[in-house]
Amino acid sequence: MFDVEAAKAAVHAIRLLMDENQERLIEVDSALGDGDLGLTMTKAFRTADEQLSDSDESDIGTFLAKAGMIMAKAAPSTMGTLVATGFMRGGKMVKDKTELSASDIASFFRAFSDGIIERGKTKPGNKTIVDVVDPVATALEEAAARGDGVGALVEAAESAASMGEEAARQMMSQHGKAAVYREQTIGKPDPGATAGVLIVRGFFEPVRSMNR
Amino acid sequence: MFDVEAAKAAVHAIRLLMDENQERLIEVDSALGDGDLGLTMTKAFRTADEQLSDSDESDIGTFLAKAGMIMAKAAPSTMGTLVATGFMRGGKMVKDKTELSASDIASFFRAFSDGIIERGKTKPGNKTIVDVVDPVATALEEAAARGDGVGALVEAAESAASMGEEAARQMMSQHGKAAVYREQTIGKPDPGATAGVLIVRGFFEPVRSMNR
Amino acid sequence: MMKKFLNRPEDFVDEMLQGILAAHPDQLKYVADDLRCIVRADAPVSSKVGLATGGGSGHLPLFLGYVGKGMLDGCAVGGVFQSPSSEQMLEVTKAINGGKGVLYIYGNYSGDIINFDMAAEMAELEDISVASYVAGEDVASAPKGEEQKRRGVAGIFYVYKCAGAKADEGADLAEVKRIAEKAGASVRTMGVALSPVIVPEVGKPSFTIGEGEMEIGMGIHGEPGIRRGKLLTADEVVQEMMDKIIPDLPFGKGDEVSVLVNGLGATPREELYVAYRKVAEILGQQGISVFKTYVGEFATSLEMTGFSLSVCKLDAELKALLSKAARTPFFEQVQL
Amino acid sequence: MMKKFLNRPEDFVDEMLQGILAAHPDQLKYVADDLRCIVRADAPVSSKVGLATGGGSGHLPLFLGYVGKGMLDGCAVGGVFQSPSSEQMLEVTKAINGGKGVLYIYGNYSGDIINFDMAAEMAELEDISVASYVAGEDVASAPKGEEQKRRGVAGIFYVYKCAGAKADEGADLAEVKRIAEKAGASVRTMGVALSPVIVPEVGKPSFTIGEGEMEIGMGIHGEPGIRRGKLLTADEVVQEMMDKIIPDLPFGKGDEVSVLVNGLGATPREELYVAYRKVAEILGQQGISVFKTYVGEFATSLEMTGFSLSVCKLDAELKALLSKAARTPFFEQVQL
Ligand SMILES: Nc1ncnc2c1ncn2[C@@H]1O[C@H](COP(=O)(O)OP(=O)(O)O)[C@@H](O)[C@H]1O
Ligand SMILES: Nc1ncnc2c1ncn2[C@@H]1O[C@H](COP(=O)(O)OP(=O)(O)O)[C@@H](O)[C@H]1O
Ligand SMILES: [Mg+2]
Ligand SMILES: [Mg+2]
Ligand SMILES: [Mg+2]
Ligand SMILES: [Mg+2]
Repeated sequence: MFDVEAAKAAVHAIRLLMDENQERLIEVDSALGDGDLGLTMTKAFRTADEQLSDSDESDIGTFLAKAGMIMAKAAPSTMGTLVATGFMRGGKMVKDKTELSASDIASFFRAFSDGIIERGKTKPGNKTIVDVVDPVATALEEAAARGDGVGALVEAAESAASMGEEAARQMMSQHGKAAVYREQTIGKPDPGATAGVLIVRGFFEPVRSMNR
Repeated sequence: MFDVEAAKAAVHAIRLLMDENQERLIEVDSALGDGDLGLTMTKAFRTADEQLSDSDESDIGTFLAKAGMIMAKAAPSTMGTLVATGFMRGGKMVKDKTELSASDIASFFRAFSDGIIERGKTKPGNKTIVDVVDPVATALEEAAARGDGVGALVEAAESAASMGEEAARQMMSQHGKAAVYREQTIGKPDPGATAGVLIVRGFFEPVRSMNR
Repeated sequence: MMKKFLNRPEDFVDEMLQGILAAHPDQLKYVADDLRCIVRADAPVSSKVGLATGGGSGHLPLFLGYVGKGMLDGCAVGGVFQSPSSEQMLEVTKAINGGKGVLYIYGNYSGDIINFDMAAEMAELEDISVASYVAGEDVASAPKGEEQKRRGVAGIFYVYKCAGAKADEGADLAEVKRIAEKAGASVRTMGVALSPVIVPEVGKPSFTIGEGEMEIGMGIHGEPGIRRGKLLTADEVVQEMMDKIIPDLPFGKGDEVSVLVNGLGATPREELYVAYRKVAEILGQQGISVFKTYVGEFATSLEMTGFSLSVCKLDAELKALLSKAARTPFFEQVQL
Repeated sequence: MMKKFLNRPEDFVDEMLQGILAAHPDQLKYVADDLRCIVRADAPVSSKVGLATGGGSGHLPLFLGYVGKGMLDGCAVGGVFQSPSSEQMLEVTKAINGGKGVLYIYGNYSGDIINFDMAAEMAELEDISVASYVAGEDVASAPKGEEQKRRGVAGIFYVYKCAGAKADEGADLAEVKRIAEKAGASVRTMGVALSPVIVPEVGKPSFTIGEGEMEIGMGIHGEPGIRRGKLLTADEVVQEMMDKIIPDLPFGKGDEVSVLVNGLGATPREELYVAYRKVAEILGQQGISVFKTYVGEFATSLEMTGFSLSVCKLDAELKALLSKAARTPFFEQVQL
């Protein structure tokens, strides 16, 4: 259901979403950090999209890992490197395949989330992108186990992402520049979580449009 | 006619004139320089007055040279050191006397002026204090040669000082901070010349009051 | 209004690096065809642990300014206030590995940590042993008991200096790391700022400090400090800072220390010495003796007005290492 | 609004000196019971010509910062932007006279000249031979042909360095003076400023430079420069300065030079290197090679924003002297 062409379309879709939401990302990151997230996320996905759009890679895992490597180089901010790590670990997990099944996609997101947790020395609950991608991975695992169809799978992922973003808003930042604001961060959106939602939404865009 | 007590009174009189004219000195020095002249001149003469008022020196030349040494230490600005040099050289010229005659006073001012010329590596016409003290020395020499009485002597000195100040106003500054303003200095009073007039006026104050 | 000597703001970092490389060709070079991968001109130095650092630009002499004899071997250079990439760190690592492994020494900022960890993982894949020391000694950035959360600022100078001298002795990676940890654990820092900075690509101040105000404990990227208040006298500011620094380690009677008074960018050296006068008085009163004082700019934040104080406790081992000669483009010291 | 780290403004200079003496007791001391008479800790050095300087405060490292091994023996320190007294100069002269006489090296400012001349006269009365070299190399301060009117600024560093190295060789007073003259005649400087300074006792800026404006050629006390105009790019500013400096000596194809990029106080080191990048490019185009580049703060004006460029033409003699090691509290160099 999800081959390299879909992955290319996914990267492209995330790029468009980041471009569209650049101002909003700058805004939320300015409130808790240095405001660069709008720039680093657009740069990461624009570069990956440009460098991979005519790739002739057929291994979907290798393709996704490569996307991560490109992002690491292009956008070495915290989120740039975390998201890069996510793609690299997720890609490694689904190597030697030309197509991802529903449970492969769940494995990809689990490895994506675990990679960020390891790299960021964090866990769910610390008001980070993890609070979006960890519940997304769980939702996908459950949907795959239930044998959900594509529509239900996507819906499960996206609603987990939105709920995660909302939950993160009520948490207190523990990492990075935001951590110095402590209690003041409660009630404000986490920039990384916001970007995480866009990644999840863009990732499933090709599946969603195939399904229409 | 002019003993150590007169010299003490002269230093005191110059001090009072500098205090009275402090604002004006700051103003004229601000226009052409750094504005410190009001501070350095009051400091120079205040210190000399305080340290010499109960001096038991009887050699008038040594007394005047000492006044110069005190000023050099107290006020090391350009004018502070030049005026100090004037007193030191003038004092040296009239050493081993307890009283100055009219021609001794002329010698004092000639050495005063020459000392400044040598120290400042300058000559009359460069818009400096020299343009006041050099004509004063000449006027005193002429008055002494004519055998003028005290009143005429003082008048000759003071009118030479005022004319010198006025002449300096029309010159172009060649030295120090003012020199960078070149043509713009023409028509403006020279701060050093203004201070020079006060020194001459104060110097003759005891003579003038004796004569009253 | 941005009053800076710049060409295109986006070229600022690379043009600065071109200037540095042009000025010090005998001391520095770049590798991997990337200006931002700076190493010693004679790298790799064989049979010596390689020391690498990295971090955002805008803090000169930090970070690359300490690459040179007796201190570091290489530095990955980021954009202004931004981490370099893990790939750049990897390139530096490869270029300075003299066969005894590489120690990363850098400040406690999450972007840097994440990238250095990633670089370490990649280096291990290339069979280079890597260890890391993350410096953090700013007492204003987290309370005692949460030392691992503290920012690394000017005090990292002592870590570079001591670890660099140790590496020069031919010590192995674990031993050099031990010295880095020991120096890092011996130093405490606190800063104060009077004015913000302008990041060239942003073009306006990222925060403000009111007229007549100061922020005690502010970080070098403008991280909020301990308190904002009206501008105090130099003596009062120093007293407040030393009152936080001394009990934190704690430093005490009989201790021997080195002091670093660090200008943040725009504060005249004259004022740093006015501050040091009070530091020396306070240390003297407490029976703490000063072995060596450094006053100048060691870790800056562009044109920020302010300074930081670092105090480093010395034992015989650290003292000997601190005393060794060093020569980098930004720091030169004869054997003490 | 004055945003400075100060106690009482009138104590600024003395407290700064107390800080400097406290920080560098192994290198500096004061004599004649006067903090403002600073000499090397080991003064007088016997059988060596003594080198003295002096001038107003507010220019660190100028002037006292260059007192130390391989450079100067003593310095008379004035108030902010004001000459020290002849008596202070005399005390320094007496304290550093090692039997071979004393050379005064200072900048071309009338207050300093008058006081140093007076001090020289007093020293001769005490049987100390004194010679003087008055440095002035700022091409913006007077046109070619009127070189004797030029201000001395950062270029005096080369005079101190070369004369200091020569004195260390045991040369006599005339020979050390010859080197001072030669180094001084080989250097040209020009500066640019973006913002004024506040003298502590005055408490407000002594002049202004409009938003978005710069003054090319401004002196370190705010003396008017060659022109005021809108802020140019770094490359444009450097080009304009080098276009004045190069033809003045003139420097030409095949020459070997040293370059000094000097920050005036608040300009970040990053920007100085951006400027140097362009200097190196221009010199390269003209076939002028650079032996050694110095970038940092060598002669400042409190917190003035701006920088100056100095270029010094080297022959074998000056090159050897410049290459000698030196160690002062503000300048340390290993043998090149
Ligand atoms: N240690 C960490 N682990 C996981 N996520 C983190 C960590 N630190 C920060 N984040 C995420 O990164 C986001 C900030 O990213 P970014 O703007 O790139 O940071 P910076 O500008 O500080 O480099 C935060 O909102 C948070 O979601
Ligand atoms: N070389 C010189 N020879 C004689 N007089 C001089 C010389 N230079 C300056 N002056 C006099 O000194 C005055 C300025 O004195 P002052 O304010 O003390 O100077 P500064 O503040 O520059 O030290 C000038 O107005 C001028 O009369
Ligand atoms: Mg950010
Ligand atoms: Mg960032
Ligand atoms: Mg004046
Ligand atoms: Mg003055």
